[in-house]
Amino acid sequence: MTAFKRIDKQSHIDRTKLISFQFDGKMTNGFAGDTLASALLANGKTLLGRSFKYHRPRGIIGAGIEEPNALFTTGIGGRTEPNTISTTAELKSGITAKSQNAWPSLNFDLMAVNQLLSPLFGAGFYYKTFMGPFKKSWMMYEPIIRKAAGLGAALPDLDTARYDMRYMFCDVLVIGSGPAGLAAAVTAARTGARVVLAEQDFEFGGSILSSGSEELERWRKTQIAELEKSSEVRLLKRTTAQGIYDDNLVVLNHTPESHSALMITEQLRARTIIMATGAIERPLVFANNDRPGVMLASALRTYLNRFSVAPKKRAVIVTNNDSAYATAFDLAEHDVAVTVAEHRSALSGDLLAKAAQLGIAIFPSCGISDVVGEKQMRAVRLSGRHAVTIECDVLGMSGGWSPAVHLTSHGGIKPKFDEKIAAFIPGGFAKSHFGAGAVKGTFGLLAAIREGEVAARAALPECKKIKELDLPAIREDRKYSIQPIWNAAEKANEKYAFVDFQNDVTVKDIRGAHQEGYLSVEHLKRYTTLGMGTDQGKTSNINALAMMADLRGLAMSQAGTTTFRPPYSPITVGAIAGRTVAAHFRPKRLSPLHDWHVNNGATFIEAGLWMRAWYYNWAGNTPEAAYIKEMELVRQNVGIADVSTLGKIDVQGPDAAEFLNRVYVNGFAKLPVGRARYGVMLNDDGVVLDDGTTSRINDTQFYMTTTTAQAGEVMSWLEYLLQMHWTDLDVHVTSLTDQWGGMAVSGPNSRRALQLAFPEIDITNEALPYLGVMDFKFEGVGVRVLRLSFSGELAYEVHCSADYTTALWEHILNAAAPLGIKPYGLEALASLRIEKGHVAGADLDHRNTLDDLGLGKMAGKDKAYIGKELRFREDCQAPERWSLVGIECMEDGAKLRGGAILFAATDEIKGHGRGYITSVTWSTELNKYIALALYNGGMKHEGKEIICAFPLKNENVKARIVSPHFIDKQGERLHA
Amino acid sequence: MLKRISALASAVSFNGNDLSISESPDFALTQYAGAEKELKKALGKIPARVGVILEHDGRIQLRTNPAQIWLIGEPIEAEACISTPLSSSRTRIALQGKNTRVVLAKLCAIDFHPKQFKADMFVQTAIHHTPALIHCFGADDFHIYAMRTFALSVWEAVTDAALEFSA
Amino acid sequence: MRVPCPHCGERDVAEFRYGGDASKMRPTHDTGDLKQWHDYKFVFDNPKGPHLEYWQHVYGCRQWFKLNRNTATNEIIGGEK
Amino acid sequence: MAKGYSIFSLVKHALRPSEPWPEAWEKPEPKSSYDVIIIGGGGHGLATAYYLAKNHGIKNIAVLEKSYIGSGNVGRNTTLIRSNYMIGGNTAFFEKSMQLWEGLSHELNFNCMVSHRGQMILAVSPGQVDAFARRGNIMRLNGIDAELMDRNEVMKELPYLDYSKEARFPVHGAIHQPRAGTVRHDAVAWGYARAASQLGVHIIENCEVSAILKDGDKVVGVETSRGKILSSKVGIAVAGHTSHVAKMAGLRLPVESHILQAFVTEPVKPIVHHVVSWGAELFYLSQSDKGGIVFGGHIDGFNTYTQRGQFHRIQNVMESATTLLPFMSRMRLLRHWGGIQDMTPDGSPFICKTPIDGLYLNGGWCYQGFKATPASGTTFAYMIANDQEHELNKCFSLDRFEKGKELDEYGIGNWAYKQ
Repeated sequence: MTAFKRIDKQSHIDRTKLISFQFDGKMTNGFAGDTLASALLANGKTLLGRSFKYHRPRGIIGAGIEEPNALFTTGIGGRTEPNTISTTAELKSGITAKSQNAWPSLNFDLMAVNQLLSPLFGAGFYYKTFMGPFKKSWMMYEPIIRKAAGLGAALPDLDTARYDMRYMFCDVLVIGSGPAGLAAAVTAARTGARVVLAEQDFEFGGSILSSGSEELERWRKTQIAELEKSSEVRLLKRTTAQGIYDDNLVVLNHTPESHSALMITEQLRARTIIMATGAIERPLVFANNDRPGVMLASALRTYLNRFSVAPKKRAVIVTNNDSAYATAFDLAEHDVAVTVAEHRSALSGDLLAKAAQLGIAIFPSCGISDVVGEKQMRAVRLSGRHAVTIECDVLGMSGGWSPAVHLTSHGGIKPKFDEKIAAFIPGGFAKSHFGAGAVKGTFGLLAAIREGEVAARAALPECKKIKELDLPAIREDRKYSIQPIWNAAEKANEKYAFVDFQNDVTVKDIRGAHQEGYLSVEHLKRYTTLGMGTDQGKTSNINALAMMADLRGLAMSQAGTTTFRPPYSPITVGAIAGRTVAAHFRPKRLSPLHDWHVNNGATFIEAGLWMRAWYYNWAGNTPEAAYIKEMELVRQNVGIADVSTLGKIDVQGPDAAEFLNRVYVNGFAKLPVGRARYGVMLNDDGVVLDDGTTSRINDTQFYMTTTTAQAGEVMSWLEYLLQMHWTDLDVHVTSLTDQWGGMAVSGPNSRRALQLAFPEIDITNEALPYLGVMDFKFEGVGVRVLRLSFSGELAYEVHCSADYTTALWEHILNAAAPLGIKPYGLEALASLRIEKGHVAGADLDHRNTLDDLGLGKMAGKDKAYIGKELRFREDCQAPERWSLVGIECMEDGAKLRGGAILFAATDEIKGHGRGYITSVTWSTELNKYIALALYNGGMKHEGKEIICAFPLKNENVKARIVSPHFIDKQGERLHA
Repeated sequence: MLKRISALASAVSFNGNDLSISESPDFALTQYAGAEKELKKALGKIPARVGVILEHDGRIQLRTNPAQIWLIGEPIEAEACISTPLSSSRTRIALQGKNTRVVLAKLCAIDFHPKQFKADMFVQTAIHHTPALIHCFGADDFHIYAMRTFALSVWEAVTDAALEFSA
Repeated sequence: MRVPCPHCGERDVAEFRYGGDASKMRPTHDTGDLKQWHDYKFVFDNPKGPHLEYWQHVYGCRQWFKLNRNTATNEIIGGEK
Repeated sequence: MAKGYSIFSLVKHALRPSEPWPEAWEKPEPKSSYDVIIIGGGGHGLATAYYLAKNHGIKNIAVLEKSYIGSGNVGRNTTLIRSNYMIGGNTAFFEKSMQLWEGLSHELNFNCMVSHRGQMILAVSPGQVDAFARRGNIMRLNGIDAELMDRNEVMKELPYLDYSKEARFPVHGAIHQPRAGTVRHDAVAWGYARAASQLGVHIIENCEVSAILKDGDKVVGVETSRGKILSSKVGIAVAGHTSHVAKMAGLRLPVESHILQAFVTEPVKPIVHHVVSWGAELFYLSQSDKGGIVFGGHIDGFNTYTQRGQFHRIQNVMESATTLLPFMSRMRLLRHWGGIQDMTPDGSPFICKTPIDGLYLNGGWCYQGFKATPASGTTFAYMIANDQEHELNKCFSLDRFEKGKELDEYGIGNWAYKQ
């Protein structure tokens, strides 16, 4: 049984271009210019989906973005997407479409049994049951409920499509290219302004495309031709304005015709915005108004005039307003027998006359009592005085029009109810926003064109002297008349009278929500799920709100609407993410030595955004094996490690010393030139912000280093202090993190290594003592050697500008090759410092005070520094605070683990313990696992036995509290 | 002299339809900092405010901050203000051809319309979550000064954005 | 949102770093007691309306500045260098 | 007709449609005075009223809501519940909440769809594995369920993540709390409201408080859009508007209001069976029973009372979604929205007395308001009834910043806008 046919009529399809596509596995044909929906209708397909809850058979309702039913999983070339709206999907060759939410098939859906249980499944039924018999019984029901829900299926395979993103600017953005939008765009373009015209359809013209009028078609083409000639105009078809964000950021979602990307998201900053978004027709609510074949009246007209698809023989139109007569007349003129069920009792003469002329029977004061037929409607029964049954192929319904006010209210302006047109119109327009046409409730075509022109002139007041638009030669607009009918269902049939088609919300559900006290529009929505489908209630919300207002005895203006939220229509997550995904998700920060590491057997590890050399394959193929060899190399001989990631800051100016003296807890005012000092800085709250070594290059210049992780924070903090608070200090800070590369040369043989590398330079202990700093030129490049040690061995850091770091690194490796120097990675670097008891990232966690880290004594007593006041808050000084200790493992074969919780030997192993392990390593010197930890009372407990509990692995390991300085407590190696 | 190695040593130039992207190495960049008076004393004529470029003596000055000027070209000995060599800290990427503006518009929220962003203008903005300075030095000729440590990621972001113009 | 950098002009908010309430005076270095610092660091008016706040144009000129913004609407009322 | 909800009463109603269900909660006119007034008809306010009536026998209570109940964050969050806290004080409090969630549908006779589907927090570095291990160990030592998983185990549980070599932040492991999960958020507000109403609590919607009335240092009532209402005990539970309401009593608080955005896709058949969180950038995701993928990220990061988010943050969250779960690329975003979140400098809340006698504060919930609802209600009710802290909320005091007793659970430092 087919309800529709393709007729021989001039329209917007191109019959010379046949397009083959697949629907539920069967090859089908359509034409260029078709939507998926129009092609399916032309092929007589009306049963196209199953509803969400009751799995009722459903067909196409609309002809645009509002469609709640006809959603498919579609794809081309193997790549598919769920929930495509068939009424807006342009028909493309090779497209496959599959119906959803039906099992085993559309025609025979077993889940349709839910319909029988519908008395049970009223609004919010699941809040009332599935609670027993046990406390967690929901866990039993949930999987079944979940399986039944959902529309299409998500596809776990990788998305092969590319999505692009761009940032654009314009003077005027016109949203919508119907008569108002075209008029606005042409007017704006004539000023020479930068204009963007965005149209969600794949054709410009909006309602003109459905009009069937040759004169309007001529006018449309003229306007588009003019726009195409204007160099500052960007014409964007297949482009949905999804949302308007603060300061006129409009997010456009554009599907280009031919591009490397499937979709382009455009973040458009528009100086002014003209909204010409039109209106959406409302269904009427009566029994079985969801049967396939029941459609919006305007959709029937669109299928007829735009796609040459007409009902086979007979159509019934039910309406409460004048607009549906355009459909009735056009259908009748194309040999469809039309009957009109008119809710109103009186009708204006011109409509009656034309109807009579076309042989259309009009039944006044009546609506639809019921629809006959399940998978395809066959007849309607009229209600009221003319309770007759009329056989027909389709039923076109019109409950009036709702302006598409969505975008006007994204900024927070609530729509207001206009009694004259029985619809919500924009509550106003934000500064720099304008509206034109149906979105403002102006339903006449010529009026819309005039409003478009006015809006453009208002948006661009600086250009007054532009030519007026030519109007199409058509009759003056008819006055729009409507008598609101929100609920036309008979009481007994309310459970079959659908308000929200996709989510199966009926009049009965709304009545139920009202009885149970879910009165506010938001409660109604959330309790019944009304308007929460993929269509976001474009066809259902107003009817439902009005019914609720009626039940509550409120005027529509008092009831209000739910909040309109972006996106206007569903948009893929990938399209918003754009190109910044997968490997491109976040930039990788690379040391100047990165390529060398790559070429020399390094394995990398992410450290924040940095990629760091973790270990080298010369030492082993797993981090566990490699770091021990690398540690041994440093402890016994000499190794070289990349420390370029350290934050480095140039601090210069006459007040530089004073500045550092304020920022660090310890004194820097008297640091001699050529010397480095370890410093710690606190936040205002007295919690440790960062640590590092800062050296004095000359009287007014310091070279600060920070931890890798905190470099950015510290830089901004210093700038904040200097620019906003201590403006009297003459100091400038500049980040040198990218300018300078650095390497640590560590181990008892490090001096020999550097002597081999720089034989001309005196780096004896006398010339460059511990914490000494020396600058020299090597082969024309400035080199800075700092005698610092993170490992606890005799060690140096060698810094030079990043362009030459690799060459310098290679030079040192070559020169010291006879010693057996080799690179070591981050894991060994971190392990060596644990042995030495240097705190680092894992121990510094934004919760530690100076005293927690055992550094309390560093702070100058008589000296002011940031954080001094709040550092001495009561609990920050409590004796039982967790502070830094060393731990050594006392069990052979057992392992200490980071994140283990510490207990005294006699404690019950539960609760929060007395501390935890912050970092762990195998000590090559001590031949056991050692760790740094924070422990209640800290070093007071030195020597005590403790338990390291790791219940996640069911381990309790015995250990002992020791000094965190596991090696060389006197620092002899450092000073060697 | 030690061998200079660029952050983009492994990158291959992009030559596409009306678009070429390549590294533009070997430039000297020095930052001068100080109060207006000090900057003037050290550099002579200086750009009047942030965002303005001044070219003289074969050097380009870019005012990057109220108290900072970038000088691209042979460094000037400046006693009157603070100077910091930054040649290694930035990696310069050159974009040329009719399609440069299309590509740049995909990378940052800056208006690249030819009437808005003309030759001898620059902006400091963000590309791929990193700070970048974009300098227009001809009708469709641009330099991006990217942070050296992020240069490869920025390069990948730029060439990825340019994919549609692949030859 | 567009934030007006006093030096670079209007830019997207993503180019900036927020620095919090700027209506309170920071106690002068080396002065102030625990209470003053506590109130400065921890107590906020948090008004629904005009709010003076710090921003840094961290991807631009790196300058910090004060901005007066209406937290009820995100409208920029004015800036202060 | 029976007031109770059950399959039997459902069937009865189905068979006798002429007898409608009663109102879920009554809609009385406000009286001139109450024993206790709770400002804020959100999850916390309604729960507090319910527990006051249920546990402490105080029935003469009004909950004043300026809009409809549940109009704030209880209806805007991403519905996650968990009890994976490691700082003393937090651990027991949130575990108490979890225990109350477990029996909540029964307790309230309202199906809140408490789904213990488990939460997986993915670690992206060995250091993060250690940090998560610390958390998990503390949980286990406090009788809370937790499991540490390595990469291979994660691959089995969450097959749809990106495990390719190109993955920007590879998965190193995860901490799993099996009892964590999701709850139907609106149902929590409605369930508490219905249960409280049945115990005699007055739930008064469309009643905005405009002043807090004091007699010296003592609270005596409130001025509202529906007239003056007296009470010697007033509790504030207004989330994002905490500063605004506290100011009516002359209080300034360690609270900033920020927007947190949330997102939902179109419904699809079940694919994600856990709550999935990420350690690379703050990101969390689950699938609702209806089939929509519900997810979110970080706050926008500056004070605002607008419920409109910034697009760059939306983009960031979509980038995270697509990068971590490649299938998300083709999922269609249906709707996004924002809630105003009360952020504190240490990311932890206040349930405490105030310097004003009889005025009690419940706020500063940051990211954890929803999951805390039952415990917050219980302890707040206890405190209002007894005028003293419950053992479980002692740590959530206003003076903790003065004392240096911050509860910085995530180690972010004392910055409200960075929490």
